[in-house]
Amino acid sequence: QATLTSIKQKGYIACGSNPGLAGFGVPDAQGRWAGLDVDFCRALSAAIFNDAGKVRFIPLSAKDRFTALQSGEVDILSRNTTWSMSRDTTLGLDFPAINFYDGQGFMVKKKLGVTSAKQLEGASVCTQQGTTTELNLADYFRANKLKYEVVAFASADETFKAYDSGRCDAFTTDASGLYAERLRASAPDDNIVLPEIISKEPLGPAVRQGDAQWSDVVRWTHYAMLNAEEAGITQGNADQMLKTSDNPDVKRILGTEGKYGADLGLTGDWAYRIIKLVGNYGEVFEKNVGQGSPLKIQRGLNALWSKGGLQYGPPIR
Amino acid sequence: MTAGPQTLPLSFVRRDAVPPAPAPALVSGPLAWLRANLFSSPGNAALTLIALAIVVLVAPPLLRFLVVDAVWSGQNRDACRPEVVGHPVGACWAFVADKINYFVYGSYPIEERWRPNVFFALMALGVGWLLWLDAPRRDLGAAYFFVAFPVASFVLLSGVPALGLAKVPTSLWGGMLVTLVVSLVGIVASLPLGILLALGRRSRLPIVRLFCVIFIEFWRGVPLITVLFMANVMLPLFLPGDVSVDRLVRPLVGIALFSAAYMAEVVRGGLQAIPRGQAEGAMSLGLSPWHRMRLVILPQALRIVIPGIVNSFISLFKDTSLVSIVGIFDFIRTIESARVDPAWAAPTVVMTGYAFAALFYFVFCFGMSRYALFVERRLASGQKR
Amino acid sequence: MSNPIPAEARAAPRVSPLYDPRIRAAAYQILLLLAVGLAAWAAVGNAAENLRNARVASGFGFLGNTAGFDVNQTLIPFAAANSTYGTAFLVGLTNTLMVAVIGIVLATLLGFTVGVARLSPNWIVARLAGVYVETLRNIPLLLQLLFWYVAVLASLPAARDSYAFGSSVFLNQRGLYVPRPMLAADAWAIPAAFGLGLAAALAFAARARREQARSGRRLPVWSVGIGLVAGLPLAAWGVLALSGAAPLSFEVPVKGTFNLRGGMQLYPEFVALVLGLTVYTAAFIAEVVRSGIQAVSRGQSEAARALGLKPGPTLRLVVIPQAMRVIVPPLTSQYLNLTKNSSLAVAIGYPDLVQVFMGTVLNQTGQAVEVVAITMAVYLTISLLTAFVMNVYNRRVALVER
Amino acid sequence: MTASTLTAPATLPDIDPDLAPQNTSATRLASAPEAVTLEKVNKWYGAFHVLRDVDLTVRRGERIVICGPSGSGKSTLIRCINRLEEHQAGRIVVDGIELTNDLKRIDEIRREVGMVFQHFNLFPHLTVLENCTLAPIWVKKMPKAEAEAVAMRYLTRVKIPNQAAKYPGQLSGGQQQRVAIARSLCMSPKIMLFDEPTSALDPEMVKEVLDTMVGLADEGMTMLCVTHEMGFARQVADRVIFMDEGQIVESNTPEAFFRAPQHERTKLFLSQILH
Amino acid sequence: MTASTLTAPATLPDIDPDLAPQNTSATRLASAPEAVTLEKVNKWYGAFHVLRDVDLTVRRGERIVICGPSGSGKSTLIRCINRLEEHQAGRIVVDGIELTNDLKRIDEIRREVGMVFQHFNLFPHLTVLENCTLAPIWVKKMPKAEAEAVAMRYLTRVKIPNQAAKYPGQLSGGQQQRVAIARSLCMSPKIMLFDEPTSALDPEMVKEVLDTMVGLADEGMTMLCVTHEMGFARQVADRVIFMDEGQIVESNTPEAFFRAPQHERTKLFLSQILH
Ligand SMILES: Nc1ncnc2c1ncn2[C@@H]1O[C@H](COP(=O)(O)OP(=O)(O)OP(=O)(O)O)[C@@H](O)[C@H]1O
Ligand SMILES: Nc1ncnc2c1ncn2[C@@H]1O[C@H](COP(=O)(O)OP(=O)(O)OP(=O)(O)O)[C@@H](O)[C@H]1O
Ligand SMILES: [Mg+2]
Ligand SMILES: [Mg+2]
Repeated sequence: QATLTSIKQKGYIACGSNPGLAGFGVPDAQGRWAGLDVDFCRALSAAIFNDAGKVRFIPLSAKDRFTALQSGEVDILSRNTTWSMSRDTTLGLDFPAINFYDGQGFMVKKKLGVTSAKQLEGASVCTQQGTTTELNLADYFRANKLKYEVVAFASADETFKAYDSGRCDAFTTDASGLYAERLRASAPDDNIVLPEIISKEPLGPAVRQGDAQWSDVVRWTHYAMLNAEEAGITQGNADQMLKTSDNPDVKRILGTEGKYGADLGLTGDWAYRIIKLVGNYGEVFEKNVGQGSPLKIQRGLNALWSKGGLQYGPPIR
Repeated sequence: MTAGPQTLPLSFVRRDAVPPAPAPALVSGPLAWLRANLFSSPGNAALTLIALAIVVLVAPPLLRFLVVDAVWSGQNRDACRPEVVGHPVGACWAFVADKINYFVYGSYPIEERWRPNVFFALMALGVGWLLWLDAPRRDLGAAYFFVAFPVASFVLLSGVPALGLAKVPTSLWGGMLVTLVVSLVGIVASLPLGILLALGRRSRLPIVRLFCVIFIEFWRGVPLITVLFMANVMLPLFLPGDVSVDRLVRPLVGIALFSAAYMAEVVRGGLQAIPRGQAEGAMSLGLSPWHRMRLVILPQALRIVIPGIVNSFISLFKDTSLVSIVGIFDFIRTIESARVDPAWAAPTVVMTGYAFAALFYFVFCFGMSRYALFVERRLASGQKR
Repeated sequence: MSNPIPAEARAAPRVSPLYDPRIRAAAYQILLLLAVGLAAWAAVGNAAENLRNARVASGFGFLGNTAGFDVNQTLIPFAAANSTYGTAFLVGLTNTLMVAVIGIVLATLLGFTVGVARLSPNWIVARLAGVYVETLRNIPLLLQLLFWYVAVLASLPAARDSYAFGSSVFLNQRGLYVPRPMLAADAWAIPAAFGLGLAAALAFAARARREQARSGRRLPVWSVGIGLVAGLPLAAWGVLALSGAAPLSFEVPVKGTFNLRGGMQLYPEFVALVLGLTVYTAAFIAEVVRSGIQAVSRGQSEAARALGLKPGPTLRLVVIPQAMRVIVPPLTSQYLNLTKNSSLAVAIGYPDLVQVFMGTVLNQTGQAVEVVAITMAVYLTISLLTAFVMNVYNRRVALVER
Repeated sequence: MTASTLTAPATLPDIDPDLAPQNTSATRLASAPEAVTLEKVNKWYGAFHVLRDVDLTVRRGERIVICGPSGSGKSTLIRCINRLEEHQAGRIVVDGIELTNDLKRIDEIRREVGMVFQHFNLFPHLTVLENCTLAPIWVKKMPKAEAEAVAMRYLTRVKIPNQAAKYPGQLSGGQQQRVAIARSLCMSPKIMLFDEPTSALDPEMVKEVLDTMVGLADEGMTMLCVTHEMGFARQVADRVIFMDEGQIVESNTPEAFFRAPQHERTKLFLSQILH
Repeated sequence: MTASTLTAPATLPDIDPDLAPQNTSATRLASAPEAVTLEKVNKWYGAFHVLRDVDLTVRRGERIVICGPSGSGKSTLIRCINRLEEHQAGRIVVDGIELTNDLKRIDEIRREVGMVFQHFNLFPHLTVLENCTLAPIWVKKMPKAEAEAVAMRYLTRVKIPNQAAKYPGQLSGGQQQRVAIARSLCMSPKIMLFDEPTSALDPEMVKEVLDTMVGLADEGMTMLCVTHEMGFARQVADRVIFMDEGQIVESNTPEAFFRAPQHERTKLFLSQILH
């Protein structure tokens, strides 16, 4: 059964999310979710239902995320998952888009006086098991002929707690995660993130392989947000743009020209709904992880291509 | 007679009874008690000193931590930081007080928290009814506990919009609520299932017996945590693609099957203790096999194994803490996740969280084990009731 | 005297099939078979279809693939570069077994001590043991493990300010560091002497037994045995040392930038796991021991003492052999529990079977069904083997009754 | 052979063997319909042949005492009659119904046949009254009030109506056995089987149970009774059957049986029992 | 007071009280050395005064039967003699050695004093032979072969040499108690203590144990025996001692004791025991 159809039938999207990564997906004490990955699911919901709230978030640890997707328990895995070849080919997954270009980095205690990952000879490193991080770590130290000791934990929580309590000298995960986790340290300012990025970590939503329509919806939801940012459409000015703009790009995005939405299996104003109800990519980024958030992550690689970054939305036409 | 002056002649009759004398100080009284119980030999005295040393080493710091230096109120971590308050800080109970709602209900919506409260009350009623041996109509109690209460709880907790109760997805449940739900489901499901398995294992039908033996030995042979992983990861895989099972229900299934296997062995012990004559007596009265079981054998067998059942419930209750490993927000998990809250980052917060959790489990488990002991004694003394 | 049963005796007279117990029995069993078969068939079918839909690879081929991750505590060589998932499985298994064995030894020692203490005539000792048992038994193991790991870890100093015991033993948050003994090339004489001493001690014990049977005289088995076992290697070492060689050297841990280097390291995960398992299981073993000893009636030791046996031999020859029969079966199931409970390592990051195999390997390969099946099979095998051995033991020591 | 056997003659009035009990007259029974018929019944436990070609006809109203050395198959015989044990060859017809594997018939027969065990087998978790009403309510589907009325009648009959609310554990052995008898009677059985009903009792209690059984016999109940209480046999039995090695060795009226046993085994046995 | 007590007179030949047993003559014993001496022995359990000023001299070769109501302190008295219980005041001298807290002496005394318990207390995990050789081997340091020879001699003496390889659990109660006696004898004790050796036995088995004890007595063993087997007392005792409330109330030769008890308590007690 096509995923989109079943979603419409169910009336909600089952969204596999991180059980707690600040800025990407984290519930508060009342169970309200916030974050970049979470908002992506909201964007999907907006496109499909014209309501950003028809999402059920299902917290998944690194360990059970793929099986949850495979078994159909979630419709989409929007949980800072690295797109790698083996995952794409052997796990039966598809990665329609990359919503965050990341790379693995290290965090250490300031007082160690370490300024480069190359100085980590003989260090203990805490990492989360079952991640690409774990593999990259092994590669990096091997390539640089450094000795190290790995301490792996089942959940991100435990991993960071172990680092924070001094079990390890260094903590490694995707750079975005480093910033997010640092907020939870007992003394955030005592930790620094090392400059080295040791891997490419293209993070994005994943869906089951073999459902091209659903793949497209997910892919173009992301691109719509990128195109909106590029075209200057924001949550605030979307209504106004809808009425006043003559720019054909804008009109195509907002659905007043062409029938691109219908071709996706959605309504014509699908992208308008996303922007109106959730926002464009830049807005979502800044709100959740950028300057509007405690994480204060720079756009960097995630800036639009036109601003020197890698985020490049193929044209809607 | 050559007997000595004080010794007894061959023929002797006592004329004056010797009255009972009070014991010398070394035989009874506090001094004697001390001597007999603490200093009966040099080795024993040494042991006493060692034990006393342990007590002195452990008890005062423990007391100091838990009570004397403890912080009882405060709004955030400053209340529990020694450099802020200016004296050593023990347990940070203020932290527990601040988070207590989270520990009890998890993320259950605040405006709906009366529902868990009603659930707790219903549960207390059912447990009390069942455990109070002289309670009236305990058969009704059992029906209530094993049928009415689970249904009511389900309706209450997860909500039925038709009845005006908003749906509360299980992902919001947490804390003690989840711990209690998981263990109750464990016991409610495992008892009937365990009885069936126990009967099956004693069946004359070889295939039935074989299945039951394999089932029981399988679950008893693997660690619970692998069962939980399996339930979590593989259960959805074994179901048709479009059926999805709630994330809380999955470990519940695992726990229920797991504890059913243990329960089966407990019940089997009870069945074995019933003499054959009971079945024969029932048979000779013309009772059908089903009636025989239900009216004669099971009531007796279950009564005998109440302590065993309570004990396996204790294990079950403790084991529910493992669901936190597969990502269910049970009580332990809420403690774990609360303790990293930067707002409460203070040196003793971690210990306080664990101490609180330990206290919670201890009170429940110790209470139940005392209860089991009480029932056991009463059964032992009460062959005559 | 007893005729064989005639064949025709089995031929039952006409019975309505509906009420024939034999037919009913067959029907029930066929129904059960059908139900179970159907359920299994549906489950397997669903799994196959789900896996096919998900395009997940299946089969056990993955065990030969390169792992690509590191594990910090291994008993067998393991390296990210060239070790396979199969090796990772072995690493997990050996780690599990190591924890189990060490835990069992320690829990037995502690458990017997506490169990005996609970029966001590000394009031305070008995009470203390009682408090220990009641407290530890009634708190979930997981909580205890977390406590040992997190709380104890937190109270130890950072690697740079390790506690030093002498110049070669260090304790810090990364664990306990002790010197690693390094045998020189010609030091084979020392283990050889140890083996010799062991053999000699055993031979002496056997001779002592014969001697006692022959003349009633008892030779000092224990002192001579210990002397042989400990003395011979010492002597060998002395000879080697005098002859100028350095038979035994120690690699002393030294401070590096981050951690201590060299020496032997006991990881905190390992220590917490062993400690938690030991302390928890010992509480249960103590109860087993107590009930075992109490099962031997007072009359037994009174009878032995009335015969003139001293307390030592009374315990050794009369009480313990009887108590062991009661103790061993539940003790074994406690051992099994400990082994199974070692899977909680996953909560504190010790690389046991569940953590390495069911955790990392499962996630890197995605082959849930195979990995879970293998893991469960391992535990099941351990359990069934133990149960089998226990049954044999029980049959051998069962008291002979009329 | 045990103390109770030895003391039994003392607890029952000794009956002059010449003074035949009032109702042994064979004529009364000859015309009565058959209650139990055994034809060439054989039974094995594994390879052990417990019952060998046992033939026995019990007429309605007849009272039979079975005796014989331990292990001779007395209990087995009695238990075959209400199918607590299965026989492998031959026919057993009880009250006109042949015992086969048919579960329905077995249930019917068990309703017609009451059984009293050596060890009472009362249900300890039920009161005396509940013990008695259990089967009427669940097997006969009798209303509870009626079942209780019936039960009280029979409890009165065995002289313990005032114990109705107690639990079996609170009663003496003799009282328990009388409850067991009352419990059987509540199903209004046509035939009563007794398997050494007094041998687990302390000597003082034997008499009260035997008295109850004598009362039953006087009312004309069909009875098969395994017992070594020879006083009882003399007083009430129409026939005494002696079993040995799974066979019926001798069968006779009590006076003939005790006065002039025919078979060697019987003589030997009686010489041990009586003195 | 129990069944065994009641039947005991039947199991031992009744002895005419006028016909004194061959060896009660006080003269034979008067000159014998003292085997056990108790002087003003007092003992408390907590605040409860169990033994009150007990004085008793047992001469070598003397056979003493102790009787009295339950709880009167008989067992306690006997157990004080081999120091299974500690006394708190007075002196106990056994075979010339005074019982003090000196462990070495206690061990010596226990070697000289054999004890047979009511519940046999055989070691169930050892064969009969091993039960008998355990103490000789470990306490007397006897070679195994010799210990086994001794054990077989005593087992033959108590008439069960053919049970040597069995385990206690396989024997009847009477056989077990005889093994217990043999086990004590294997240490060649000078004094034997018996604490109600027959009261846990079925009536049929009492006789075989009593026979064994009579045999021992005939050989001149010093014996202190707590028992209610009055037949035994009459047949073998040199003296019967009656205890009540921790005191020795009456002491006399059996014939005098049974024929004319002096003390009120004794009379009452005997009237309950005998009939
Ligand atoms: N379930 C059984 N399996 C095998 N043999 C049995 C079984 N029940 C009884 N027996 C044997 O069958 C024989 C007859 O047993 P049964 O109980 O009928 O004897 P009995 O005449 O009632 O003896 P008793 O006077 O001791 O009660 C005995 O040898 C007994 O050992
Ligand atoms: N260990 C003990 N602690 C306290 N009181 C005890 C103990 N052992 C015995 N007693 C009490 O001492 C009293 C004498 O006991 P003892 O066993 O010597 O009596 P007895 O004459 O042998 O009685 P019986 O005929 O019942 O064996 C009894 O009242 C008993 O309850
Ligand atoms: Mg019988
Ligand atoms: Mg006594």
